[in-house]
Amino acid sequence: GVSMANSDTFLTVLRKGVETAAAAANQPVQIEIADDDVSKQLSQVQNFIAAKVDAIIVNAVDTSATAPMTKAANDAGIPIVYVNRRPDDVDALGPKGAFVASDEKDSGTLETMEICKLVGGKGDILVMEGDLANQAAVQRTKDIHEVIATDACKGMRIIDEQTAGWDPVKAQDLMTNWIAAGHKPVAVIANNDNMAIGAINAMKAAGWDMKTVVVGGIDATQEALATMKAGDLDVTVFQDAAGQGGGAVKAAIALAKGEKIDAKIMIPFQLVTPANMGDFMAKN
Amino acid sequence: MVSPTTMKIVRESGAVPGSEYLLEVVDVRKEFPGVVALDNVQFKLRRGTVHALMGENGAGKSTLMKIVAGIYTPDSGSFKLRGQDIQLKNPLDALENGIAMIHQELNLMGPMSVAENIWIRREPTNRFGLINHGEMQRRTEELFTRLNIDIDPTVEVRSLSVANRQMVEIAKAVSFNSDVLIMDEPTSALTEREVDHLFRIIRALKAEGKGIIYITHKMNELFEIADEVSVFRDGKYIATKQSGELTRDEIIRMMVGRDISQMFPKLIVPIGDVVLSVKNLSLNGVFKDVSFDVRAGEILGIAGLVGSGRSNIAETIFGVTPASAGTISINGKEIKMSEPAIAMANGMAFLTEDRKETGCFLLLDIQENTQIAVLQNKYVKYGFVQQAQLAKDSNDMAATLRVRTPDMQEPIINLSGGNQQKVLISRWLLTKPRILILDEPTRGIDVGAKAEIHRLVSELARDGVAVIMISSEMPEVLGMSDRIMVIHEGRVTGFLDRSEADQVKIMELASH
Amino acid sequence: MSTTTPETGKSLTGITKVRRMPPEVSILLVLFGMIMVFEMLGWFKCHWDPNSLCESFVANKQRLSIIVLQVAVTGIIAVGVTQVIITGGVDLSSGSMVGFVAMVAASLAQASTNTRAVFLEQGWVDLNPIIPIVAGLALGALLGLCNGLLIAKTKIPPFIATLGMMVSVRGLAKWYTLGQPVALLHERFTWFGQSFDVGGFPVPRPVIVFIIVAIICHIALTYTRYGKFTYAIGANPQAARVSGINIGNHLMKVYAVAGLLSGLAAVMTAARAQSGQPGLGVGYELDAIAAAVIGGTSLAGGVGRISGTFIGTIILGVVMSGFTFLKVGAYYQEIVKGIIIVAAVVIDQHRQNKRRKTS
Amino acid sequence: MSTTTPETGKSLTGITKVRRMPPEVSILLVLFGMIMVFEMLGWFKCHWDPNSLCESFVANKQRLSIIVLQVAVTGIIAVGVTQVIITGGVDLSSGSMVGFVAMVAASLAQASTNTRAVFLEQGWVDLNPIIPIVAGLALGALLGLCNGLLIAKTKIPPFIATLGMMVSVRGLAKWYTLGQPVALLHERFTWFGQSFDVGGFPVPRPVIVFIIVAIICHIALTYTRYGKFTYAIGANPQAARVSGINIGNHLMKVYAVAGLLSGLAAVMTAARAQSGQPGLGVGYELDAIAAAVIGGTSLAGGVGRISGTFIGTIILGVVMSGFTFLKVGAYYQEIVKGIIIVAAVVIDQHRQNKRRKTS
Ligand SMILES: Nc1ncnc2c1ncn2[C@@H]1O[C@H](COP(=O)(O)OP(=O)(O)OP(=O)(O)O)[C@@H](O)[C@H]1O
Ligand SMILES: Nc1ncnc2c1ncn2[C@@H]1O[C@H](COP(=O)(O)OP(=O)(O)OP(=O)(O)O)[C@@H](O)[C@H]1O
Ligand SMILES: [Mg+2]
Ligand SMILES: [Mg+2]
Repeated sequence: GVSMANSDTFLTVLRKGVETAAAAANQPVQIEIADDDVSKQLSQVQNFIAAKVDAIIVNAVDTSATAPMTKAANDAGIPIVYVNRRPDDVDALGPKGAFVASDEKDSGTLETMEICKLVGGKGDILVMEGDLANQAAVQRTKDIHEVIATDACKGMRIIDEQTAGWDPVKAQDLMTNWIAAGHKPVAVIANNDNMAIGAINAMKAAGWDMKTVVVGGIDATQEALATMKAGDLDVTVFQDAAGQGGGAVKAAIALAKGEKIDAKIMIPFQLVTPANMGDFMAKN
Repeated sequence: MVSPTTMKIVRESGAVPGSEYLLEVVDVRKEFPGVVALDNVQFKLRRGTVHALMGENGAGKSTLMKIVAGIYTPDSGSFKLRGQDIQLKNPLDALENGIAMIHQELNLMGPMSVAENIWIRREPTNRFGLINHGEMQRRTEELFTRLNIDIDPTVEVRSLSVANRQMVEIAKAVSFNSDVLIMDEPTSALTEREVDHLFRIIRALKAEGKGIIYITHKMNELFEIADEVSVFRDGKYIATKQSGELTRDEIIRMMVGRDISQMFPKLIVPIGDVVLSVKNLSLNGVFKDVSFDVRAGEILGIAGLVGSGRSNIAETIFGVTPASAGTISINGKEIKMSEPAIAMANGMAFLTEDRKETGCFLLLDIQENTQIAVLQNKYVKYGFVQQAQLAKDSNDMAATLRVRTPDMQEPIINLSGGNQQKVLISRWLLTKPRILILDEPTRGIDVGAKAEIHRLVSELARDGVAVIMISSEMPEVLGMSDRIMVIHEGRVTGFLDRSEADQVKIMELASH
Repeated sequence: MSTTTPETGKSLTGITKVRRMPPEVSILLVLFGMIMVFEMLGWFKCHWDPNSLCESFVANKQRLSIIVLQVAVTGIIAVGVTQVIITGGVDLSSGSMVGFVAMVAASLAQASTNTRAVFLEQGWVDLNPIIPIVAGLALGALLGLCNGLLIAKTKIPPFIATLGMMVSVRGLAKWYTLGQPVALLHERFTWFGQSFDVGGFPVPRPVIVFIIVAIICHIALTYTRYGKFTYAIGANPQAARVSGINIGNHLMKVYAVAGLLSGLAAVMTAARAQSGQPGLGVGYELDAIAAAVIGGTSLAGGVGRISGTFIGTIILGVVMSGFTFLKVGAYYQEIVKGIIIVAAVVIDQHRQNKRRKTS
Repeated sequence: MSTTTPETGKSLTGITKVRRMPPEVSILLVLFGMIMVFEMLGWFKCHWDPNSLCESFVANKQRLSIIVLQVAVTGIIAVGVTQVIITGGVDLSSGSMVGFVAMVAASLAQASTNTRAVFLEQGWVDLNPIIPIVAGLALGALLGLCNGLLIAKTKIPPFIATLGMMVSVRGLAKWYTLGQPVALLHERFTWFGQSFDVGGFPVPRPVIVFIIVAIICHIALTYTRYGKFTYAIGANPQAARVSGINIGNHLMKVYAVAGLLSGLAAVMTAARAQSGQPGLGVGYELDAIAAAVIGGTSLAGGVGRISGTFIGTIILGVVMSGFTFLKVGAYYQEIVKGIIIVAAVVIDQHRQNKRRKTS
């Protein structure tokens, strides 16, 4: 059984990774989507337990709410593997627990540090947040603030910070509103690529020269890479979704077989810029 | 000025101050946008009397009563209850001070049972404060036997026929056993039998020293039950007289301000050939084997007691409730009446019995209410409505029926009951039907307009329209019909020709 | 708010004598039918595809308990919203209330082990679980009262009043900790979200709460004036008013009760999730309304019963578990779920009409 | 709801005539009031905090166009849902329809440059933009017709029918490409989402479409039989039926129209987003309903006008832009938005009652 936090672009790729890996090991998988609802995810896990699945893979909606799921699985003696997001109770996963993830903190940090470098550590910037009820959004925004607090980037100033709920159209409208408000940022930092692209569309519509403004996103989606190729998007962050999915399945199968495995598998984020984008074209 | 609550306590203590009048209304004024509903009117109610209110549709009767019952607050004027000045802020004040009202437009809670409707807010409770349904049931049956009403207290009110709902309203009002009982056209949906019974109830209450305010448009009732009569015209108070010292014509003159023939003599016209022919029509559980013909120019009256099934028969003929058996043919051609649209396509029109439920579009204005039916086939080009022409014609129609309103854009909900009825009639007359079915057509309509409507119907008949008229008003049925079909418990018990028909014969057939 | 089309062939006076047979019966049959279907499908499945373990759908302790557990919270809300709908209103704000109240309750239920506890400075950690619970209920009732006040005093449609609350309160939930989830709650609090064991049968406490709430409200609606007024107002406000009912006051009560129950639902959710999330409860309002309507409550007002809502809620639970049981793909689940919601109502209504006709 | 101008029709009796302003007047005032407020707040702000650039709220080409642009899609949906609400129904499925239809339209509008285009094998790339547009409209109308059929044939409440559709269609949107977004659309298609320039004033095409749609539907509702029947059904279904209106058929038309407009909205969204995402349109249905109700449409049915809905939509747009204009913190925006929605309706209703009294 697999429970995914939601079905956004990135996690869809991860899910694909799970499916392919499972198919390879001809291990049937049952995938559920929790629509970013913690208690729904908990229910799904309990349903899996009731259905006596071989192992459970969880892409946690919220890494601070994984304890009950871990407990439920442990009590039922079913292996549980957390994927993509590092659970807070990582040290309490027990013998039949593991995680294959990357530390959400890195993504926002990598993105912002690169942008800071590109703009020479100073200038007005605009921040586009994802859905504020969503942990990733809050975390990534926090990273942005932390980076800007560092000496290297002190010169940067956030003139406004608004949410566009991960939505490209909302992002486009928000950006247009900013343009209308007369903001002239040196950089726009978005919590994900969808919004970054929305912002780019708006700026182009307003006739801005994309050379003059740095735009960053996260996820390195196909569209994002294409936009980067066109020279509009400057920074994005890649996370090996497919790889994580596959890794999770392997770990799950191993645990189910009762084999002993390393319970902590970290898969780092990787910065993507026009320079190295070629390496990622095929990956997502 | 005493507060309603003190007054309530006084009343409950039983210490009734011996003032001559139960109720005195002085110089009350009420305006609605564009309408002065009440223009400094007076009204006094004696204990132990029945006081009738008369007036044309829109004269302000219901408005005055709604003020008395605490539903509207007057713009100005004073109000004495048992000699005490008092101001009722809401219906609850009125109820607690012994004023109960039967509303002209039925005000019941459809999905709730008859018992629940009657005892709402006064449900008997056991010592844990929980409602004792058995007790409530018992009280209802008790009440019904006293008023000799035959309705199952457990059925939902929405499943009752209009007349039965009317009876429930009456029972509810009586159950308050209040000192002042207001009846706003309680008999508009009742037949003679229930009316007689209602009068017996009223006399009993009168004997207990209660005061009854009785609004009606039926003259004969007036002389039978009323002690005093107050007449209103266009929101103005005209006069109060002992009913004994008045004649019909005097009252009408006071109401209308001019003389009019209060009963229109039916035109005798040549009867054509059969237009509508009904054979063994049945609807499970409601009526059975109904067969009759209606000819061009003929007015077929349908008489019967309440709940005899007259309305249901009409509904079935018009395709509202498809029949379970039997045939309906128009001009010899059999037609499957499954939808009103089909009936209309075949030149039928049907004025329903329940104005509020199935007649008015309360939120829409008079214009819309008048034109909706005719739009089916006339006044429309390429889907667009010929508004100008339509407005003119509806306006003329409204003028002929003397609808009392500022203009055709007034929401119909603001019209008085009778005026709403007039609008509905003009809706169907506009469609120029060849078969016209009228269910209680003059329900709540004043004498003047009633004569007007009778004239129109009779002229339609002259022009070859076949008319079916359901009416609970004997004089109307007898006066207008060429033939009368009598229904008893869903079965045709006989036909009477205009020549032979009379009250007694009808009653015999109607109640076996 | 919803005028359903009048049934063709239904008499204007309505020629139907309504039998006193409880309307739940038909919806109960729908529920059983549904369970049967899953049972059979599972049976076929197990015979066709080899690597699926053959087991019964309902005869499974864990599943029985999760079926109800996963909808217990929705159910508690549904019980409240049923009363609102009976008055002819609707409550869209319950989902957001769950989010906000859960945050507040959780923030008062944190353990001192949490170095980033919201009220650490104030030393409000390891508090007696009564405090977050009472706070949650009170806050819920308060928010509900706001709904009631808006509707009673300003006479704006409940839909818009509660829609506004839905947006604002969700905003409050996010603002409360600026989006940060509240975690590491004290187990004296999370205890309420757990199950206890009765002869090897896991009984979740939220389910117990749900059942108790349902029973109390059922009695209140059927045997008290509060109930009668609720029905009367929904059936015909005008008539209710002339019968001396103070509509405004009563509506405030009803919405406050609904709010209180949303608060309770929120506390249960937080206890179960062992954390508070600003995103909690998104869409619960629609599930709750669906449960009520499936259970026979009419959005036109004046009609509805808690017993029906209870069954309606269980139906939703059965659907969710049924999907996992049959291993229905995530994408088909939503598609089918929508169909099932509609089907349940259609079947129920169809049966009821049939019964009327034949009576 | 009175559809002929007050002037026609001679006064029938001696009664003084009522002066009737169209109900929009009061809501229009609300709109102006709101703009004034933002204007003033902006003025104060610029005087107090130094590093905020001082500029007018409305006297700003880009802002004027974005105010309307960002709600054009919602507006197109609102025009459809207004008609549905007038019949006494409601449509919760429009948001999901936007999601699904956008996916389908986008998948037919992909450029050959996209190596992973959905229909690459079939060679359906670089198609004439008419194809995705027509497909989108047709699909929308079809889905709307499903709503209509459900409601007309099964007599279930519109709320539940469209709720079911909402869930199912959202499922379809995700299933269509298994969650994958559809990107890299041909600019002959995205052209429809762009603005063109009129004397230095950016005019977005979606706005033009919105205005045209609004005008057409306003005429249809006010001057055609279709409109009259729509109002009649909402005002009193039983009476409508007895007046010879085939309610079932008419409802199907209305819901099909609503669906068609949702389809149009979807196409516009896809053209703007230059991609199709299964998550598009979430929550649009509520915004649309809010716009209609703010504009004076009554959820009880029988009352409402497109002109009002239009203004209601603009109000929503003004609110959004106003927030960014004043740099209201993200967390407060939602809180305030809810309050404003309610306030708008309250003020409007209050004014209307006052006018009624004093006229
Ligand atoms: N709520 C209202 N708004 C506007 N006008 C109203 C309202 N209620 C009544 N009126 C007007 O006040 C006048 C008196 O109405 P009322 O109902 O008292 O007449 P009535 O004497 O009861 O007539 P009927 O015999 O037909 O019942 C009518 O012209 C009516 O149009
Ligand atoms: N909805 C209903 N449920 C049960 N019985 C009904 C319903 N409507 C009408 N009836 C019964 O059907 C019979 C016919 O009702 P109907 O209204 O046609 O009688 P009627 O002769 O028109 O009397 P009136 O119209 O004066 O009430 C009556 O017994 C009535 O009580
Ligand atoms: Mg009257
Ligand atoms: Mg009748």
